[in-house]
Amino acid sequence: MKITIKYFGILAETSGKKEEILEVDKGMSAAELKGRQIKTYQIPEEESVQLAVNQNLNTEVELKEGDEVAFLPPFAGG
Amino acid sequence: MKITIKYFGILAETSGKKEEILEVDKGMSAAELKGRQIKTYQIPEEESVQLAVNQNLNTEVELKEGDEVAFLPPFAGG
Amino acid sequence: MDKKKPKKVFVQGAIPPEKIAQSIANHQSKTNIGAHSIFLGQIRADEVNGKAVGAIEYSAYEEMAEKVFHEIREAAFSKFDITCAHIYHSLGKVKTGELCLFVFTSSAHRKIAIDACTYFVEEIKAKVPIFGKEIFEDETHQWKVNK
Amino acid sequence: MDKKKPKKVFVQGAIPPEKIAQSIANHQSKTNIGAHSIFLGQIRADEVNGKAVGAIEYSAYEEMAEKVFHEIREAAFSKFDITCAHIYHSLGKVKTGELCLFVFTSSAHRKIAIDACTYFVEEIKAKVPIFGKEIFEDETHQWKVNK
Repeated sequence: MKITIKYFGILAETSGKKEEILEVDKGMSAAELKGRQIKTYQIPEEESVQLAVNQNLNTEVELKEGDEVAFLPPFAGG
Repeated sequence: MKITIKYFGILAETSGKKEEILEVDKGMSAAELKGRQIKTYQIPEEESVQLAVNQNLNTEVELKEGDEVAFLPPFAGG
Repeated sequence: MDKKKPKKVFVQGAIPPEKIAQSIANHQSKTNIGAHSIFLGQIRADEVNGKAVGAIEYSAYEEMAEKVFHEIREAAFSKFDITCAHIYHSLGKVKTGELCLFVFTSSAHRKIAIDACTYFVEEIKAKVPIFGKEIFEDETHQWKVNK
Repeated sequence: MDKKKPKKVFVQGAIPPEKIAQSIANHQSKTNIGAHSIFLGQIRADEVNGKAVGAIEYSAYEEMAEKVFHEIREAAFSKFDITCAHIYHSLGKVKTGELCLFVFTSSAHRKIAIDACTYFVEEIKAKVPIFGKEIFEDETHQWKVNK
């Protein structure tokens, strides 16, 4: 199934991408996707990276076709 | 001895005066002066009136020649 | 240095919004500041026995008030690591919807600026001899008491 | 009504002081307001390894950020008896000394306005996906992390 991934801030810089569409196995969890992309792009400080699935920080979900998964570095608003 | 008394807000309204100079007995306390003026002008809500002696709210003092005593109603700044 | 300058707190009539913009703009050269906290008091059209307040006329025991404002400033600068603080309060008539108090504190960090601003507001309400005559639309009045 | 209007939070570049004066002036017809609380975030010239920050370039996951801003607003209006609330945050480059955040809350009473303003600031810092690139004078950069 197809998943859209977005990268922000330092993660866009590290991956060299703002967005990509990936074909992943059905039933993949957000946590699994996180581990895989962290490895692919050798992203440091894994624990500081949050995922949002369809703009929601609750990522204890199984991914579905067409989901938008955002890789978010620490927030710096204000 | 001579004492300058100032009245503010509703107390100026009630007494009909902003300022007066009184001749009082030597050794009079601020509390005694308060009681006397409250009676003279029939000022209600005595407990809401604060005195400042020479711009100081600490009034446990014996008055001296030339002191400035202010009769202050409740504060309403802000 | 900002701390020691003698400050005039009282202004005649309402505080115009442009004064606030000007104060903010004056701080853009101070690049050690990360946070500003501002409090504004505005005159409410409170209703008492069916009559609405149209304005408050402020008066003060001015010499003592300026002394107390100064003491509050000194205490605030010793309690809080603020870079600067400004206070303006109206005297005379201020109409409903207009501003009568402007407190402005700045610091490197947000919590300090916010706590200092709140401290100023509470201290001013409690300790400064300012008096307010609430004037109703029919020209009658009553005297305001801080809660 | 103010509560339900859809609000644009993001502005391009720095927030000018005049915008703050304008927002304040817009509230002078609301005579049920007695207190405004304002928080402003300003870019600090922090030094890192002897190099000073010259600007922060803000970016955001905009769709999610607008959703989270809306959720924070809804929560604030249910927690605090405020009459209105306004938030503006910069995107793009904001130089040191310039303003990047403007939070403005109003209420009949001071404590409510102040508490609501602080709530907004803390919630925005913690929950909104906004990212900041600190750009040094020599054009190198590092990524800002909220504390």
